[in-house]
Amino acid sequence: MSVANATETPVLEVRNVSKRFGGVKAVNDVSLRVMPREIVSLIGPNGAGKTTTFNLISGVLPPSSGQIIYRGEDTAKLRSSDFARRGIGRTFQNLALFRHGTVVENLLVGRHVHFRYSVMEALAFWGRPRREEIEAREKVEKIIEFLEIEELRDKTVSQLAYGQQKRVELGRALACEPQLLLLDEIVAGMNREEKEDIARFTLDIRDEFGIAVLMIEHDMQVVMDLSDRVYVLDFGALIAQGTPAEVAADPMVLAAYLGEDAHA
Amino acid sequence: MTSIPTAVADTPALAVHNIQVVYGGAIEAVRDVSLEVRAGQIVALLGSNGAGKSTVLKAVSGVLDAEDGEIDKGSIQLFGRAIEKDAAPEIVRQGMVQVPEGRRLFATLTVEDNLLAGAHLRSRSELAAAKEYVFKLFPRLVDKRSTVAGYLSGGEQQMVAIGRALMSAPKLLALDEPSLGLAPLVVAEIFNSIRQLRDQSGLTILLVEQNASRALAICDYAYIMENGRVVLDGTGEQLRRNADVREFYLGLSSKQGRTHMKDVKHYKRRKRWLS
Amino acid sequence: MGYFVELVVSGLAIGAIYGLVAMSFAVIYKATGIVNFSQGELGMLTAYTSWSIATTLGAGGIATVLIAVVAGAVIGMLCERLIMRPMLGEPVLSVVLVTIGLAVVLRSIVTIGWGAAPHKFEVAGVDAVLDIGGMGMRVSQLGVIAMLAAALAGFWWFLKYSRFGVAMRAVAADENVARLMGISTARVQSVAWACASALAGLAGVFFAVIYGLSPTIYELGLKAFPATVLGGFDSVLGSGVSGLVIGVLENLVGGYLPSTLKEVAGFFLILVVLMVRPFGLFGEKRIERV
Amino acid sequence: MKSGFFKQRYAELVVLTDSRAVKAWTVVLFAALLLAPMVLGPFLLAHVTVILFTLVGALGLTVLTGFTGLISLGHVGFLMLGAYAYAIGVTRLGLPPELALLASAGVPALFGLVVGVPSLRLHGLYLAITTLAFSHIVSAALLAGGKFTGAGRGITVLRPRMLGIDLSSDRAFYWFCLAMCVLAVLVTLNLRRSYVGRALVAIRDNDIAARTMGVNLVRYKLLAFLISAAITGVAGAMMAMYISIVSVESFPFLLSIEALAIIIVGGLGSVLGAVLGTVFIVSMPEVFAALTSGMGGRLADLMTTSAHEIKSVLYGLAIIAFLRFDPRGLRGIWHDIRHAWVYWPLRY
Amino acid sequence: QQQGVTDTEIVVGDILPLTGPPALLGVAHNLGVKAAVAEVNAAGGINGRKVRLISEDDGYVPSRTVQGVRKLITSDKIFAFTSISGTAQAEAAMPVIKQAGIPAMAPITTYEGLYNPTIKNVFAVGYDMSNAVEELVSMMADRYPGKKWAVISQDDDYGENVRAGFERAAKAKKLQVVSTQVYKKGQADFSSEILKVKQSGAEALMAGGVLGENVAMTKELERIGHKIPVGVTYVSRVPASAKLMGPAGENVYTVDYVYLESSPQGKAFTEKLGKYLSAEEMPKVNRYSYTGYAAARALFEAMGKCGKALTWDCTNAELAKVKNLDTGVMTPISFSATNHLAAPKLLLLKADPAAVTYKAVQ
Ligand SMILES: Nc1ncnc2c1ncn2[C@@H]1O[C@H](COP(=O)(O)OP(=O)(O)OP(=O)(O)O)[C@@H](O)[C@H]1O
Ligand SMILES: Nc1ncnc2c1ncn2[C@@H]1O[C@H](COP(=O)(O)OP(=O)(O)OP(=O)(O)O)[C@@H](O)[C@H]1O
Ligand SMILES: [Mg+2]
Ligand SMILES: [Mg+2]
Repeated sequence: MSVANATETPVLEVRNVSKRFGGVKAVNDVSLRVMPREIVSLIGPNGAGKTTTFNLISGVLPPSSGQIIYRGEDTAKLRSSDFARRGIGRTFQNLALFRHGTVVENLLVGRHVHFRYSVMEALAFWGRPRREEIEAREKVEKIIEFLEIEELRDKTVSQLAYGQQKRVELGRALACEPQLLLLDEIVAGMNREEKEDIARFTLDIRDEFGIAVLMIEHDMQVVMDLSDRVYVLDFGALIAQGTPAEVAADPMVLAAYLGEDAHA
Repeated sequence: MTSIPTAVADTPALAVHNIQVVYGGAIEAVRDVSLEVRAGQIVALLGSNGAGKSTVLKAVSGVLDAEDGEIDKGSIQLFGRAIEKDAAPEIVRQGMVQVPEGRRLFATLTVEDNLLAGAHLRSRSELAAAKEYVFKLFPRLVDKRSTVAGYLSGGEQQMVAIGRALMSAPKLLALDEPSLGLAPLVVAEIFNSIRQLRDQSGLTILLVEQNASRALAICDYAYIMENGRVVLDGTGEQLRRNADVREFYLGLSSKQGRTHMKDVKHYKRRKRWLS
Repeated sequence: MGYFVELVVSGLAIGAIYGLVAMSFAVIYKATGIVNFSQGELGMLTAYTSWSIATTLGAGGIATVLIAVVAGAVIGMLCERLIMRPMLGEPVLSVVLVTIGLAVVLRSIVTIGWGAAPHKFEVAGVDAVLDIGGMGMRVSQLGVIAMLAAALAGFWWFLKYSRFGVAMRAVAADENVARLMGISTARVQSVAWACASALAGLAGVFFAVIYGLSPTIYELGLKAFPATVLGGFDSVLGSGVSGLVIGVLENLVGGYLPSTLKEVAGFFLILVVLMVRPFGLFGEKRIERV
Repeated sequence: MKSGFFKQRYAELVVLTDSRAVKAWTVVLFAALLLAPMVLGPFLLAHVTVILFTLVGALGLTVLTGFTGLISLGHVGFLMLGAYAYAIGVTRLGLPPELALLASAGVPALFGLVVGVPSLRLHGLYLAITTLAFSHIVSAALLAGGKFTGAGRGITVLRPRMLGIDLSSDRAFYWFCLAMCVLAVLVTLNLRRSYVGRALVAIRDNDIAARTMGVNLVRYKLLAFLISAAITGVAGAMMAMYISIVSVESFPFLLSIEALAIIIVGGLGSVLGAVLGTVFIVSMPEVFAALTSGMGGRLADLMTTSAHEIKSVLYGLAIIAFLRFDPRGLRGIWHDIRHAWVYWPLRY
Repeated sequence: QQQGVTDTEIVVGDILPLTGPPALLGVAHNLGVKAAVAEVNAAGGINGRKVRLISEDDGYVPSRTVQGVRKLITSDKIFAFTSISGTAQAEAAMPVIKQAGIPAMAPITTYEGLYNPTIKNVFAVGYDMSNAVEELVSMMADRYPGKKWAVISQDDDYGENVRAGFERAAKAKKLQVVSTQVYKKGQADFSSEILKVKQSGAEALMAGGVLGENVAMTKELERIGHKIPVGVTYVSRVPASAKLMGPAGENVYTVDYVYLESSPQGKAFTEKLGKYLSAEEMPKVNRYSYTGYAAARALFEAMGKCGKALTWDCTNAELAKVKNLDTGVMTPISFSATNHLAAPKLLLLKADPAAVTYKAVQ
């Protein structure tokens, strides 16, 4: 396992970023970095600004101030649809699947940026489009196998149970072949066994595909067991960072977030 | 609210007998499930994703029709009265309210209006006190009372969803994963409140939860569902001692306490429950 | 009286009719989240029904207004009960199409029942022209402006103080969860249809009194639609006011610019306003967050 | 029915259909359509011709509203532009009909881009009303166009010779419409199964998520307008050739509504739905006519002058009844029937 | 034997707007045709063959007209058309009708394309709207010399005819035109138009609306107290219009080529209709019933002349020979080989608010 190495360039570097919504400062002067092949967690109380930080990193919202550097490139100039092209994949806290599509279709949309054929070719659907579509299907089937959702393949996602949908979200993010994966409370709504599955997937994603992972999680077991490093947000600002053990012992984190019986 | 006459105290607050639920005329999501919730008890319903827990809750609240589902067989009694054919508002009037899965707030309404909508069946004079109660339970919402609910963070939304259901002063509260997306500190508070609601107001609670250790700690009785069936039931204490439950729901190995997530074996496959 | 003022005032009269219909669109939208394409037809059917009743009874002005409101409400409730109720909880576009089907049916019912020939909706005294500061206005025109004002005030009160207002918005936001909260969607929808149909009925009756009773009255629905958009689909009061705005605007454009521009003026205004406020002047913003 | 799991090669997953039955039926249907002019009388042939060009227009709307979820109340605007582009092309500019036909796709497509711009900011009904405004402006402009557009009079167009084939006979014109229609069906089917189509559907279901997957909303919304307008424009040209006159009166607002009715009754967002919807909506009045005339003079006596109005009441009620019966539209009914057929008597 | 003709029966057809608001015109017209059919059947039919009428509804939409015309010709196999719906509709249907060669009467609205150049099998009864307007404005200009004029017209082909006729009259009579306005079809409120008319100082108005529009214009004139003579086309001369205008109709003029209901000929016709139509149908009668009756009569006349061997060619030829046929609903009509437009004499009419009707002006 390759833990951050000082000379390596970070996959992601967030520098003094803030985001305001009207009067609310949802994110306040936050800086963080994710090194290659690292699993980093972002934790904090409800409404601390974690999801908003994800929204800034994945280009859903523009920051009010500060810089976000992804693999050496300032993302300020990118259009929001370019982030996926650059290799940032994410899942959504409140599920944002394409409800009327099947699981396979959702995953194929995840591969959107990898298609090269033109619109005109699409209308004819012969030659290159066919080849690319076949190739895409192959990749998608591999992800389905990897996530063990074969039996859901042709179901419409609106018919899936909550936890199943979360898995499809993960698959869709993976289909994009990202270099940085943002997971927003992916294990919420899963039981222990399923959490273990997701934990296993997350480790495999990092170890086998070499993808860096930044995750938001309220489940302390998952955070403690998987993360290389942890950042803690409260009221939009960073209040602590470090290894899981360091953070778990931090009195500020205990007071604001974990509570006394932190060692569940 | 506790004044359930002793004569009928023996009939459970909610009784589900052998129901079968079918979606779209073809997908059988729940098979032959029976369960009982006695007045003043907390009953937990556990199970993996897709086991059919939410479906059971939808069935007892009368909202299956919205998803093209129907109760094919079996019966449901709420306070001794058959409700399997009743529409949702009627069931609420009988005293059962559900906090639906995935929050489902009225996104365009403010937090306060969401709470008001929850109190639709109550008289005007009770509103202020009910709102106070919710704001005391979730102080985080006080600042946000006039924020449009759609803009709240996930956890804040969950708080509103629970608060909204409490506004109707139900006799029986059905909660679908109330701790979903809440910070540990808040989760602890929620479970405390749930316990308090039962102890102090005598509220009956049906709880679907993934946080098995907490759920089993506070419940009086629990059912475990797999693949649309109830496969195990017992008091919280009994289940916590069950080896399978310990391994699959609590993450405790028989030897050295909690298993580390990283140590989970790749070849481990989900165990099929017998029966 | 100046040309400008005359244009404005007569614009208010037709604008008040648009405003009433626009409000009726907004009421149903706000309560159920659908656009009722049969709104104009409801107004027309109410106008014809009221005409039959009023001429039989020999009703005067105020009685006619009451007849219009009651007839409108009853017709709205009937349509809701028979046609819309079974569609509760179905996909929005399917429900909208049902209202289009309803429109076709209502339109034909009117011609079957009353024929295609126009009639005069005679109410004693309302055709009289009053002299207001040197400018002639018909009693009926003043009446419809007053009606709009009353409707605006009434709905302002209703939405502000009635718990029903919150219930309506809850149903529009998420019908199924609203039911989970004990809100009877059927009742909300029924009330909304009654209110909307009464509003449209009022507009229809006044339109018929001023311009004659003919089976083209339903076009009023289409004419008022832009006003609803301008005000914001979910803003009942905004829609009412926007009706006036569009009425006046059309008259000013007709009065000062080439007359062909009159009809598209409203649309141009909408395009401009929507570019600045994509949810209408008073509408609620769409929630966009993940 | 699909036996989904047993695929040998990935290539089998991207074909339009893997069902033998569907393939066989398609061949039969196509052969029947090809031979129709030999069997059908002129009136029924004309009826099928109307279905064919209406279907092309419905497919245009399917791309915009069905796939992308952008509701259009101004579809008739594109239809009108296509018809006028063709008519002006052949009569005023003296273009060869083939080129004018291209123009009938190209001109609306350009306007589609313009109308698409508000879609970047507006949603739902607010967008719908701008498309409505667009169609009003188009008809106002055409009426104000003087001699060039024929103003209120319109332009008479004769059936052309295309690629050396004379289309003036009803049969030839039918085959021409059939060819265009098959082309339009294939194009929309292909679009739907390509990444472009998936991007459009993704925008409909969740535009923010689509953006995060790398779908450029600007590009794809405009593309949806462009493709939709082009297909619809061709339908307009076909309609112009059919009724042999283009005038603003031939394109009432009602056509926009009827187009929406077609795709909703059929089942939103699917090509099969558009086909079923078109057949249903176009044929229903004729079916009622046949029914009423079947009942003969008795009915006429019964209803005297209201017979035709009663027909339109029935038409409206039929739409309502269908949606009440199955809000997913005819496609939903179709799937249920197939489902029942395959699984009966084992229901689950 | 020609299609639509059997030993005992002749099938004829008409295509009209029978639903929706334009049904006001279509249904009434259809009743006139029905009465003519009933009348000829009561007299034993045409050379012993009974006439049967099939009516098709086009809702006043051109594409539906084409479809309906095809259906009547090829599926119902009618022998002839007694009527073809409005201008744009007729124009759309013309290629099909021309190609078929089926005898067709065009008595509802006429336009130049129908008779100039003459089409072998198409015969129009009535006036090109522009000519009627020209006549009306000229007659009014004679009555009210030296007035400044305004014209308001609809934005479609009908409005174009009104404008054309108005311009011709204005040129011939050297009228001073101070305001020309065009409104969009379907508009209801005319307050700005009328205020503009007043503002421009106009002292006479050609109101080119259909029905409700003209009523709205005259009522606006009354409201703002601008009492000027107004010309309207005969399209709006249906019973309700005088009533709708009420006292505002005081100065309203029109021309028409069918007799007034109150004239002796009109009364006789009403009596005749009473024999053949039901009680529910009678209230739907208006001037269009007169036109329908006249055209059907002319057609039957020609068919009758063909004897037992009834063919299209013969009927077309006989129609071209119709001379001074008195139908009783308008002045006698004639066609010739080079003139397929029968233009009966136009009468100047003035609204009579007191009697809620129109009366002839000498
Ligand atoms: N688009 C927005 N408009 C207005 N306020 C917003 C918006 N997005 C977020 N907020 C506010 O910003 C704060 C931070 O929200 P965020 O979703 O980032 O929290 P979070 O840390 O993800 O919390 P949770 O753990 O509950 O999901 C919240 O108070 C929320 O109400
Ligand atoms: N609307 C629907 N149509 C068809 N199938 C459905 C529908 N809703 C749920 N299902 C299916 O029913 C089964 C049970 O779903 P349910 O939502 O009850 O599970 P759950 O136990 O609540 O899971 P989770 O813990 O993930 O919320 C799942 O297999 C799901 O795919
Ligand atoms: Mg969050
Ligand atoms: Mg669930």
